[in-house]
Amino acid sequence: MKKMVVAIFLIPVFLIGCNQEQTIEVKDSNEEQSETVKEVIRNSDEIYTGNAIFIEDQLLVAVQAKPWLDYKKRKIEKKLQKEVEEQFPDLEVLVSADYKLYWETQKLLDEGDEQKVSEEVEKLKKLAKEET
Amino acid sequence: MVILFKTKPSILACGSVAGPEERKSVFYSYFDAVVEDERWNQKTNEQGQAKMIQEACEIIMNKANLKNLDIDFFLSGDLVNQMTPTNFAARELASSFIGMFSACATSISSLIVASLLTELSASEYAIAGASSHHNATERQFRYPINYGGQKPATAQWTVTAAGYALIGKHNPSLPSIVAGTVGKVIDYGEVNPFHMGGAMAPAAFDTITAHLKGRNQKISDYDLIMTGDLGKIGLKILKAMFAQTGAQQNELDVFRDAGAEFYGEDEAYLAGASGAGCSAAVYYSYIEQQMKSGRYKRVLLCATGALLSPLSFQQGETIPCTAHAIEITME
Amino acid sequence: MDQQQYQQIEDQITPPTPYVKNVLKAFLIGGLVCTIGHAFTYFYIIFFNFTETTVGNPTAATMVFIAALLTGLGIYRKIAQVAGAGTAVPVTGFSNAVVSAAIEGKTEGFVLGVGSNMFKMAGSVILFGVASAFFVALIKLILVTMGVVEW
Amino acid sequence: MIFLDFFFAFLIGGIICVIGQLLMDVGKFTPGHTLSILVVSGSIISGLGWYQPLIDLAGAGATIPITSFGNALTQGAIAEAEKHGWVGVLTGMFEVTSSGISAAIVFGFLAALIFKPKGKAN
Repeated sequence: MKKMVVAIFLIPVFLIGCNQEQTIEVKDSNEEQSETVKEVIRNSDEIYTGNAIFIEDQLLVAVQAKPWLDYKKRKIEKKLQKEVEEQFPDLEVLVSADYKLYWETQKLLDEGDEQKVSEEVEKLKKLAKEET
Repeated sequence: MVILFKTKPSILACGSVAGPEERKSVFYSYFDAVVEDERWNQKTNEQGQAKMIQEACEIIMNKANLKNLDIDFFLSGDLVNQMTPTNFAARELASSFIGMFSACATSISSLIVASLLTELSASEYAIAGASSHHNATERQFRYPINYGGQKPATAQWTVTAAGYALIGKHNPSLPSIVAGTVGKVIDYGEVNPFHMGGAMAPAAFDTITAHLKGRNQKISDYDLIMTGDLGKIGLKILKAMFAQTGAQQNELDVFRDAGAEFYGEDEAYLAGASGAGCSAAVYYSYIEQQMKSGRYKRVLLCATGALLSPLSFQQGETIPCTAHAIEITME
Repeated sequence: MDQQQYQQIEDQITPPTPYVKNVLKAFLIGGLVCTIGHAFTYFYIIFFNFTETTVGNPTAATMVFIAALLTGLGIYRKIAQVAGAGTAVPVTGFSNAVVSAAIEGKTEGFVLGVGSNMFKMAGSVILFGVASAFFVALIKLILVTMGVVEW
Repeated sequence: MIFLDFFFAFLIGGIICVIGQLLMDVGKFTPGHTLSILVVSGSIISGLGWYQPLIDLAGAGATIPITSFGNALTQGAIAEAEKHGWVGVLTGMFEVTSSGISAAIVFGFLAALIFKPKGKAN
């Protein structure tokens, strides 16, 4: 049993030790916009992965903070929201660190139907506002 | 405190009944009946316990070839609210009845009173004993049966069992009661309701010491001194107390405890068995049979009882305890 | 023999509480219960429309259901004897307290037995939860009104 | 990364249980006292605004222990107090919900319909 306990504690230390590269994916036809949003996300050290969806006048950014920094993910979310809004003042921006949004946007990245993406983004925005 | 019975009332017959869980008891083969359903096919645990008491009494009457009306007195008690199972069983038995409460020491206190009534010739046949029912008692004193509370190693398991004895005039070929000691209430300040052995050991010590002193006897005068339900840890404490007052190892070997032995070495029962039915079922089956067979000539049975209630425990009171002893000989 | 002498003998013979073992078991089993709960949060997030904010309720309800089942089957009690606080502290322990008391009261009928017994043990948790929520909210309101803290 | 997420659920949940075990073993509190203390602690931590970060970090590791019950009630009361002021502190009491309680009531009722207590040691 002791070995098991030690193992459980050692694996995370190991995982935290090797810092992987950030993976950021964007769904957009506009190359310039893509690079900008990637750059903004990349500037936040706390984030290890993120998806951004541009659709019509909407921008949905779903990110995942590093698990050991999750305790301050609401602050990370707010900070990033502000930064993204500054870069895209014309767009309706929503930044979320919620896993649900990250999971769903992951699926949207390969979705071809624009109409469907738009509907899905609307739905996710509503979901993100629910409190209980 | 010590009462001498000059007419030496005898234990004419015994009846013991146990529940399904008690199949695991080392005394299992000595019991008269074991039932499959822990509620005795009744609607409630309490009704089941009443049925169990009735059954034990019926066994006795069958053995002694008696009818309900032949029984002059019924002396008994249990641990559930105002002893309702016993009261309901007494309703069916239809003999003169005194409900007695000394918690788990009721198995002996009832025997002392029955012996007194016989000594006075007020009773020809008296049934004395006690019972306990695991589900009904645990619920009353501790938590619901299925509640997940961690019990310490000192905790004991309330048995589902009833043990009764028929007391009548002296018969030289049967175990006879020669003396009894009614114990005082002793309280050494134990508050942990999961350490009954520790709470009750001083009471057993006090009563046994008083009995030996009053009878001018030594421990070695007995083949066996058996306490009721001190449990494994409580018995160790009792032996340590006697060791400190100068008892030798061979004298300490005379001591046994029904609760400590009841379930053998099974660790699921922690420190062993407890409950009024534990001592009663062992005394009025195993001990009676062992005496009849001649293995033991003189034994001292000392049942201990913790006189707490759920209320007194919640109000932060300590646990007062008592112990009653009876000396039985076989000629 | 006086009380003090007896206390000494009793302490000597009574086996000590295995603190380290108990804590370790509570940690492992309690942690495991929460990890199972965490697996349910992922399940509800991925397959249903729950976010991390709203997933707490279905997760708790699922764990409560499992605990109720195990309680009814008499298994929860056996796990708890090993786990101690590991099964008492999670919401499953609350479920166990409510369900075991409810089952126990059945012989007195559904109104006098089940109904009034149900919160025999869990009642204090509800009392202190609601009362402390009230006072904490009150204190916070006072502090905000005084300008000491912000919402 | 998902492993780390589960690890934190295990760690925080385990630690809260250890606190409970210490209260019972060292503090000699009954289970009822222990759980009450934990619920009140959860409520106070919630009032200080530290419980939500704990949930963000550990997920079910913070929502499954009974401390989260104190948090849920307190957050409900505070939210109402923020909206409606003094009246809100009172009405907040009626607004707050906890699925754990309602679920326990419903399943407790159903279990009482089905099961019967059985006293078996093993």
